[in-house]
Amino acid sequence: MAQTSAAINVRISVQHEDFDVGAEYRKLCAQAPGAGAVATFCGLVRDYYDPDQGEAVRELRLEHYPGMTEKRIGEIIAEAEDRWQLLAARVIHRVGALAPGEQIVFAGVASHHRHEAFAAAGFIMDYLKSEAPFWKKQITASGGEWIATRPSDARALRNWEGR
Amino acid sequence: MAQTSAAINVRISVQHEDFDVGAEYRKLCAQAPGAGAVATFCGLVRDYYDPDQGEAVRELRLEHYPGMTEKRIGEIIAEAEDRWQLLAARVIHRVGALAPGEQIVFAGVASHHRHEAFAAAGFIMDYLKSEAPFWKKQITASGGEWIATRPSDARALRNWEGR
Amino acid sequence: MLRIRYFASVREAMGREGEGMELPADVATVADLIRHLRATHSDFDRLHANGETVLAAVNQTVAGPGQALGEADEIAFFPPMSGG
Amino acid sequence: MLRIRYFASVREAMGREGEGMELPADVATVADLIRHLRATHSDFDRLHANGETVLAAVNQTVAGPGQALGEADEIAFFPPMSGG
Repeated sequence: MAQTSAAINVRISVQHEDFDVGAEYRKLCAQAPGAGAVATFCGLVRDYYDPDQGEAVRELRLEHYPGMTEKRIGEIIAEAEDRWQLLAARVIHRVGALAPGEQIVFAGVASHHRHEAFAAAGFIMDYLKSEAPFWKKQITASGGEWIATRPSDARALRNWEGR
Repeated sequence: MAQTSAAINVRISVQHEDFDVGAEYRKLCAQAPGAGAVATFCGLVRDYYDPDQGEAVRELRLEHYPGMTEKRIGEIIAEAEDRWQLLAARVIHRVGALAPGEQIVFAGVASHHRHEAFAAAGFIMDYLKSEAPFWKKQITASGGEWIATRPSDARALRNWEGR
Repeated sequence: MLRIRYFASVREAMGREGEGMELPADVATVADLIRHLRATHSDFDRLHANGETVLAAVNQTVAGPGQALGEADEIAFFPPMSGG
Repeated sequence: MLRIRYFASVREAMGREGEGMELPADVATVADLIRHLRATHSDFDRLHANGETVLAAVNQTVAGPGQALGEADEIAFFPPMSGG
């Protein structure tokens, strides 16, 4: 599943398959000739989500709302384009069953200058966390539990709203 | 040239050779088992540095102060470690003659959470720009010119000092 | 026909992924539909009674309780999102 | 023996990468050395007269004008850094 913007190169994928960060970086460079800065972020499945619980995560199951997911991520990237001058953006989010250590999400941005690339990649990740329709269930020895939004994720959005 | 910190995996290189962002990303992941977040930044040689000048850059020549460069970058990473909980950090800075579009600098950070990884990578880049002893000379059709620090780079450091 | 979809913990509580429904005569908004579903589905009522946060999206955009609902709309119910 | 190194535009202006020097009797600080070099090297004097920003590092750490200098120190002069 991919969406394209006329203004800049935007590619969005929601997929079961793993992805190659190096290949994604090279594609961003190729799509943004003249770029001076490429920022990437990759999220990995941690082996715990609630440190107080103390139980190791065996598996993370990711569910999403097909259609709305791609739409909302496209809107988030468009909002980033309104704020910063971007040349290319790429988001990949995996769904299905993932083991600890596996790659779960990728956000990459090419821009003229580093502050724009960093800010846009951080912005996209913050909104992806709280506003794209994904849900995570962690499976431990004692069963499965849906992961609640963290208060720090809500605070992260308020920081952007203030700017 | 590499420097190692006992606390976390820190690797610093100043080199003529190009580097492979994908391979650097994979090494960061391998060095930081349990990491939830890996942020990377790659700077590329732009084909102009002063948009008002309007002249295309043919080549960028990078000079550095061997020894002091690695020392100062190590200090910058140590300052980032004081501020955020990091698992691994990698900085590569190229020197010598580079053509537009070539990779010039890489900063990658692995951490538990995304805000730490993003902040540390941004912090390292901001200080690298203004406090690591590198100098850039751009070569255009009309000759060579040393690139002055941009006022925005000095402002970037003041932002970190305020926190 | 209104298309209703359930995701994540709401899907599990409802025991189904969704359902189709002729728009009831007394349902004009998201809040009306929630009231209707609580009255007719004990599992949906229990979610709300337990104080779970249940969000709604109409035609794939997050919607508040006052949002109007039409015959051909798609409405989804789900817990707060947790991507990334 | 004091080791002096020049980088970037300072190196180009001086026409050399550095030099060794017995610490002059009247040089105790970075400011003293700058005064001494301006008096003995017209190229070094011209840089300062032109208002160029010249930074100094003593033993590979950026140093202010009051920093003390010793016999075995390494001192470098260079323009503001521009890495990345």
